[in-house]
Amino acid sequence: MKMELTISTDAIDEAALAKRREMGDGMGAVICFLGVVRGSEGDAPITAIDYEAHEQMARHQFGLIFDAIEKRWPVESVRLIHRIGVVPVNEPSLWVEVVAPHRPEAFDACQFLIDEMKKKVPIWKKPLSV
Amino acid sequence: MKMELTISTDAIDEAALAKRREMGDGMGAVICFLGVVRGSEGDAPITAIDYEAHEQMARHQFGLIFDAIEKRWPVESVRLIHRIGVVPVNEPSLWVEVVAPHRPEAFDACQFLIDEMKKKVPIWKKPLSV
Amino acid sequence: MIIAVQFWSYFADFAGCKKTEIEIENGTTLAKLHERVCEQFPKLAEAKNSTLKAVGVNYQDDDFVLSDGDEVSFFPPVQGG
Amino acid sequence: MIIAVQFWSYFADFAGCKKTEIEIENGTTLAKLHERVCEQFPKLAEAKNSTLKAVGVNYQDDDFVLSDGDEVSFFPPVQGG
Repeated sequence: MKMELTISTDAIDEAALAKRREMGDGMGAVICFLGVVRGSEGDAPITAIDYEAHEQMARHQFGLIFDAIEKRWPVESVRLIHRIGVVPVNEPSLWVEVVAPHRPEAFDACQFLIDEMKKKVPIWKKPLSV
Repeated sequence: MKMELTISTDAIDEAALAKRREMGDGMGAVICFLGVVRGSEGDAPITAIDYEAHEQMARHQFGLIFDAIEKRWPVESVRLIHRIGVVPVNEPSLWVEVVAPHRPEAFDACQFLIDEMKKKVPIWKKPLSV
Repeated sequence: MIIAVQFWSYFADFAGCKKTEIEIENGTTLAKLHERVCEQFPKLAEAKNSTLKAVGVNYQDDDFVLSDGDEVSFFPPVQGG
Repeated sequence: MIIAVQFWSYFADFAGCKKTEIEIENGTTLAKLHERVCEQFPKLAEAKNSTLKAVGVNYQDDDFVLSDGDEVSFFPPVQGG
């Protein structure tokens, strides 16, 4: 399984990511998920979220999750970008792509990846307001 | 709920679609699904699939599915493109995007949409080989 | 009255045409029309149990009563995606 | 021996620092170190039950025995995405 992980303060460029995709002839399903910063946390309006990562550990934990996916589903590739630092409202903090032969495993692997990330990958949010 | 449906012989331009996305401040999840033509049908290698649609009925049936989504989930927008005519191997025939406040409803609505499409929308495939 | 009938996907190959017209009596149901079609196009009879039936843009049940001007479609299981 | 300890997210605010060093005896477990940390930084004691603990890049259980050179992280529930 091809794996690509980026943890960076750069904005996520969906169009560029789509162009760089390479997939084999046997692959029939691509799923992309974007997690986008919403304009409120709880009831309070915010302008951005400041993401902090324990980067070295985050990379390791993402790697463990990718390995678990590779064991469980016939996924050809996973690409994941988590933006850190200040991410303004309406911009994505997370981009995940899973390429697989069929839709069910693409959906299952993508949801598994995000669920596991939310349990294990050491990244935290601090909401910012004006 | 905003709905955008395209049934066309034009190639699907993901980058352009991503750029045209508009989403409200309360939206935190975007899911895009691509269905891509694979290099074989059953055991036989193919070069493309020729998609035929009963277009008027397909539009109506997609509309019924979109209405069902709107009633069931707080989805802000659904965009769907089904390419028809000859779609070469490795190119997408289907692109679906769902924008919602949170991930669970985005995933559920997207899977519901594709499941219902595969039951009800009158589009058929004819595999082509050299 | 005359009903316009369309065949889609490989049903058009089975029937040897994409469209035809069939004359029916008032009160004819979709099931009855389907039987008439199967008599006229024997290869469609072989696929009878997996046939989907629509009137205009909507699926309809066997007991749907046809009216003048209805356009009926017969087709195999759909395969979008 | 000396253990490097890091606090992440609002645990750094609770502790008033992002990093510290704590001297422990051989055989000290992660749970024991956590208790020491909670004594030294009382606000962290309040969050004790929801604290996640890692040594290096891996989560470890309370009975993990620390070794010289270990880097220990304490942090609140993660929130990636």
